[in-house]
Amino acid sequence: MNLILILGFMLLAIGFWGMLTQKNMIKIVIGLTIAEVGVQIIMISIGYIKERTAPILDSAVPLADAVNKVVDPIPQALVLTAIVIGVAVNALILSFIIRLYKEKKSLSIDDYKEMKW
Amino acid sequence: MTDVFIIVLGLVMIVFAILALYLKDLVASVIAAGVLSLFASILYLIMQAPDVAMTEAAIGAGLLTMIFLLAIKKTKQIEDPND
Amino acid sequence: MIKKIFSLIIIAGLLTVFIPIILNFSFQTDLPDVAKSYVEKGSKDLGAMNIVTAIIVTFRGLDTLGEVAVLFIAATGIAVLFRKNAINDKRPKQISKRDSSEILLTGIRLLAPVILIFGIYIFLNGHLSPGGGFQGGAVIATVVLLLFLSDSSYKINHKIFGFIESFSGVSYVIIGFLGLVLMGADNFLDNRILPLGEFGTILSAGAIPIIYTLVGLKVGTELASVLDNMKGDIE
Amino acid sequence: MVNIIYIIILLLGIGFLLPITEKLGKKVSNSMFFLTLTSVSVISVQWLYAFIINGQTSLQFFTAGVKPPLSINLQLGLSESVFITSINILALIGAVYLIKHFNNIGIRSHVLYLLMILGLNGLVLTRDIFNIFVFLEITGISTYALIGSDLRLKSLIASFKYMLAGGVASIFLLLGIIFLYHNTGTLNIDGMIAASPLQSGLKIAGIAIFFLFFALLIEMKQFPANGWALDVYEASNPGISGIISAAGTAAILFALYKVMPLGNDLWFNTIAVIGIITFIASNIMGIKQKNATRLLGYSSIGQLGLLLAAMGLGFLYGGINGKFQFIIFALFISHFIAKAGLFWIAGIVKKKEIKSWGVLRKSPVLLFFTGSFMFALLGFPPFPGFFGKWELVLTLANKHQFLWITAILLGSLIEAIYLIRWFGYILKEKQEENETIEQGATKYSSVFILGTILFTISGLYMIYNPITNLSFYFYPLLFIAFLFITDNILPAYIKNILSIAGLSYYGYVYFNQFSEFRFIFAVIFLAGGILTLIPGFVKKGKRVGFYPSAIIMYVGLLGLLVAKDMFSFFTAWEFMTIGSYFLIIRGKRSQPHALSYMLFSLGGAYLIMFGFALTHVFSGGNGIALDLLNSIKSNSALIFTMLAIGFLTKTAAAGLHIWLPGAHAEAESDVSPMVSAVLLKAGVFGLILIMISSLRFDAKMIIYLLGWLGAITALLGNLMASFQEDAKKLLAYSSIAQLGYILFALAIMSHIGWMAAIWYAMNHFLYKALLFLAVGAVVVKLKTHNMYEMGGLIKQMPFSFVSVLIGIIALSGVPPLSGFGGKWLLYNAFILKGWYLQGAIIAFSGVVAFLYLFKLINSIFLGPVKDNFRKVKEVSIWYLIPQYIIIIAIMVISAKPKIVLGKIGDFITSYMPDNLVVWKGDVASSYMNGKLFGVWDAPNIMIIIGIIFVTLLSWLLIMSRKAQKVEMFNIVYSAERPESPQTTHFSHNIYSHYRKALGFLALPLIVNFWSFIVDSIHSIADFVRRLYNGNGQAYIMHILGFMVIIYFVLFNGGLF
Repeated sequence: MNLILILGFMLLAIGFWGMLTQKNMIKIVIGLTIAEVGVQIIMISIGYIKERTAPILDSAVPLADAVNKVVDPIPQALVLTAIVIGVAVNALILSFIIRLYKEKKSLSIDDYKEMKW
Repeated sequence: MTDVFIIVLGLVMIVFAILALYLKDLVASVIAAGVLSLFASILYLIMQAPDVAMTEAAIGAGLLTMIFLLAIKKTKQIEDPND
Repeated sequence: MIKKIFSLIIIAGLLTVFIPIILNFSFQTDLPDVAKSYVEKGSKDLGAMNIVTAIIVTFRGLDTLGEVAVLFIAATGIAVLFRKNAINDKRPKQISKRDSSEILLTGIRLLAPVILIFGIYIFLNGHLSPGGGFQGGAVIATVVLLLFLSDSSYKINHKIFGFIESFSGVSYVIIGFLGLVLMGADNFLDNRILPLGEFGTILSAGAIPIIYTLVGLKVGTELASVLDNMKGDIE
Repeated sequence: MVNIIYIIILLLGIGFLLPITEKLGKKVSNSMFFLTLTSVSVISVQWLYAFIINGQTSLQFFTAGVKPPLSINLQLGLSESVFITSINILALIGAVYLIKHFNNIGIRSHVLYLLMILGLNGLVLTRDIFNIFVFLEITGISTYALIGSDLRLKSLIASFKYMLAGGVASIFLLLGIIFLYHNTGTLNIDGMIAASPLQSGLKIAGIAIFFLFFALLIEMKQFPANGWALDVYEASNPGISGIISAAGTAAILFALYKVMPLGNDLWFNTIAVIGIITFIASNIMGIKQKNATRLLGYSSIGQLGLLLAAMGLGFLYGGINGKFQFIIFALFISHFIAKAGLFWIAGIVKKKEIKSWGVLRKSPVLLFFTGSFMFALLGFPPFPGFFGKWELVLTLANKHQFLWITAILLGSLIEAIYLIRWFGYILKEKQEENETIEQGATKYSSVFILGTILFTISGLYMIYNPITNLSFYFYPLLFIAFLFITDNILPAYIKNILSIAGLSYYGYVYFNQFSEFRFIFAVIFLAGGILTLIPGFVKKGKRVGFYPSAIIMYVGLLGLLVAKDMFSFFTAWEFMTIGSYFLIIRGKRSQPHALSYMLFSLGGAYLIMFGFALTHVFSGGNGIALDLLNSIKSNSALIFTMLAIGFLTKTAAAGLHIWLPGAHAEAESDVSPMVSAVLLKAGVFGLILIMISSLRFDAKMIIYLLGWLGAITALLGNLMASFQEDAKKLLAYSSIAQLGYILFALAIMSHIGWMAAIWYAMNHFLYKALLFLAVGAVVVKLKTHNMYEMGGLIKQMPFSFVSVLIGIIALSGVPPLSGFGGKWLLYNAFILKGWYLQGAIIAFSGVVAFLYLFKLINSIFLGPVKDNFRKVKEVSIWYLIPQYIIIIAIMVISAKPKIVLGKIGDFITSYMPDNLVVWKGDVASSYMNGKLFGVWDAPNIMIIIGIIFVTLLSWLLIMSRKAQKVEMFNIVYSAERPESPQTTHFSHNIYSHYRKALGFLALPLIVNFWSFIVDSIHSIADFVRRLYNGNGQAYIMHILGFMVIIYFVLFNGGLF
């Protein structure tokens, strides 16, 4: 099951690759979201335990033996938070891109080099 | 069985990730990223994380894609070749 | 080109950082102690079926409060970026709406309440089944989105939305604060300020349903206002 | 005590509530906004009080009714309360500063601000690692929004780059957190530390910590992954930049501080290395920066690097104990207040170019605070950073980490280059008349409050510092503060009277307390101080800035003598440096010279500090008493050299002299004697101190070299003086030469040599004060420094003429005046020592001295009068009074040298018993191998020469009646127009022939050497800063590349 971890890291690398090579700012943000998905997958895979069920104590999971039946809920809680925060940040970044586009009519990150050195 | 499924799913996800980066039409690439998120939420379901799966589907795949699309609508859709 | 090569080198470097993790990684075989206590206490002490919800709303409630704050900040920031007095060009508004077909309009008008109720269902059942305030809120925001799609001149009522947003946020903080007042100095955000009720029913798990409802309302209105702001007036 | 969670409840609750209060009007929402910030500050101050005064111990606050690790807990201890108090108070003041800006944007900006403060508080308080992530995001995202909220293109771009960097950082933070969780099974920091993941032997733990630290390092804006941060500092509203730079830094630093124990020595070392590289690199790049806010950005990042380095070293060496907490806090609070203050001032000045900051002169209060903030950043006393830097250097020295000390001091010196240069621009750069700075009570009062806090904290440091008792400075500093406050009110003459009174009072108080050398130097400093203050009565108006600076200098000078321990000595040394810098920069064209003076002084001061630290270590590590200089056990030669070079920068020995001519010549006419006659002696005092100590160990070789250096300095100084056309520069070079004599005489290390040295020191004080006063007064009268524009002033200014005449006779060392005694002693000394070659140089340079001295009096007072100066009158009486007091003093010690020399000889004997000078009455005789070697009969020489002189003078006066009057153009070409007017002066370039012969000695080799160094630093800076090419994508690349570099270079690819 290392596969999922590998998938996560590959998505992370693809996302970073996109951030490094794409000129279009929206594409860069897409790269960032891909990398975030990668991290989230890695995080989930850490809580995963083979042949266990979701941490919801319904009829399928007897209360008494729940500890031995469910996967680790903590990473799930963390990922949930991380997803929401990530989306919030990305929405803000996109608004900035809209604003920048209004100023200069360009989506290329190379066109925004007003400040240097 | 699940291993095979995960491998296929993973390969598809990687393909969509690359598509999202390299499609010229921004709308298409945003959709590709959204599909990637959807697949991720399926993956979460397999990994026994229904809460995360729902969040990813509703917020990551749904809302964020809409926000992307709004952003594209307010800027421009096709990437300049010299960009 | 040079940039590409550099990027390639850096990504290769990153992969070499990652590879030892993959090679040395071993999956958990048993829950860590903390998780075990969560599973035990979440059901027993907090009365929540959904352990993730118990963690999010109560055990790690401070995180969630922060998370709500992040979303709130993002919505506020976006509102600041697209604030009215900032847009200098006073072009007459061009409404280039392609009138949606009557069927779509009616369909969405009919569908909207159903989806809304579905969203409410999700956050009300957060402690029983997957889902909760954030997911339910997102669903509620979808309703607004659909309304935008059907009618580009549709406007959300900022007064009501703003009020709900602030009200639910403040109430969330107050409920957390009640923990301090009613139960003691260490009980900020404790859900046990309300009776736990019967395990497995809607009105159980103390304040969790209320908190999740507030979160749902807040997230829903915030996301809606994000969408509204990004949609904007001009164009 | 209030539960600390109320801070979170208040900030968050009011933050959520504010948007709906908008309808109630601005007043309501603004008062809620301020009320919230105030109550949060009050809560934190209350806790701080409890911790400091009531000795409260560290507390835990839990949430959710369960104990950690199940729930998130907050910890509040002394350090937490210090940090949140700083943050919240700054936030409150910052809100006042920013309120107009916020009101323009609307209520939402208030909300963003409150939530940013919430994030910062949370970062400090929480003990849960994932909670750190959440609060980091809260801080980050509200900061992004605040930066972009003014919608200017630049701030939008900066914020965008910041968001990308922040996004990458949070990805790594999450990775680090989740793998640490995987390793330790907990998210609680204390639990994680207890689980000590690095000891688990798992490779993943190492990498997890690597990710975690790396993410925080990005947030700490470390070089080179910090291009985005510079843009942020440059572009955002300075009010917000100030908060980010101060409070943001504080919170993230603290977050890192909390997780640091997860790492091991390798990591601590790495963090320290990264920090110091950042410190040096960003200071170097700052040198090339002309944009004010971006420069502040460079400085901020540099300071962050220093803090990080100090923290890394603290953990590396013996854990983070009380001492390192003291150091970090001292460095931190200086940066915290000063950087916020400077950014805020930048928001008031609103000038992009640092050269245009001269407008600040329109507001003396702001100017004062700007200076204070800059000097606080540089770590001058009385500001906290000074104490921090001293302790840091001392502690590192104790651990034998000399490379670290070098790096830290080097970085600080480089930082001084641009800050002092900038301050020079502010003080001196020409400014358009109509330029103004923003007015407005809110911004001014914010800066004012911040400055007041800085001085309050500095005062507390001066009084309660654990290093040593600095109570000597209490009243002087109060007096200086009084002078500063009344500077714009009182007229100059009242301040002058007060200053003279103050110096006299201290003279009275300390008259009996000093012994031996200290007594002589006390006479020089105090009498010199009073004498050189007298001409100040000439000045009309208020003479703003002069008196505080002069008193700071004199307090420093006196402090040198009072100091019993090395730290007090160093404090005094720095006070003296600051004061003299402000005096020197008052001259019209002295800005660049003052800069080089300051840099050399600072370089010297750092060497002295380093030397003292080494003294502390190698004398056994017990205490810092100044007497430890006498009990250095090892490495004495190294320590001696360091201290010697440090002191030699002040005495301007050859090679370190290039600041002096400009600084002394361009200073005001009554400042030149202060800095030349009085100030230079501080270096001599230091040299004597270490020379005494060198008797206890073997430093013969170095002292021998110092002798050569003295001789060469004497020759070069005199040669350069001869080729000068500028009267004051001539005197300045002459000072260099005279200090060369003193150095040479000291290096002889014999009884008679030291007698010569101290005699020279006293005499140089007298005649150089005399000459600078006389020539300075003339220069003021004629409004030119150039001697070829003067001439024939003997009739208009007979009194000045007499002064100069006496001065040059004394200086040249011809009988009968005191200078002769010096020569007699010196020649005896080197012959007895057997230093013939050096002695020959000294003797030769004595001859050269005649050339310029003759030129001085000849071109100013003799010859034909220039037409435009025919109506010039004698200089003011206030200049003449001190001159004639000095003349009397010269006469007395010339006739009765034993009064002074006898005493000097007595106490030299206690160090060097080989007394070869025997006094009979006022007749001195020296003996070699028991035989009479030389005799100096001062009174009789005086009488004989006096008679000859009077005879000659009367003869001349009689003869001159018949003399033909030489008119200006009698000696000039007829009907020809000279190419340049100065060639018409009879004494212009009179030594051109000597120049042909000896000019090679005066080639600007040394100047070229120093400009080569400066140029190299500039080109390095220019090269390195190309890294920041402005492209946000490149900055992401830097971040990721930085990570790969740390991984492969610092950890050699194999982590733990």
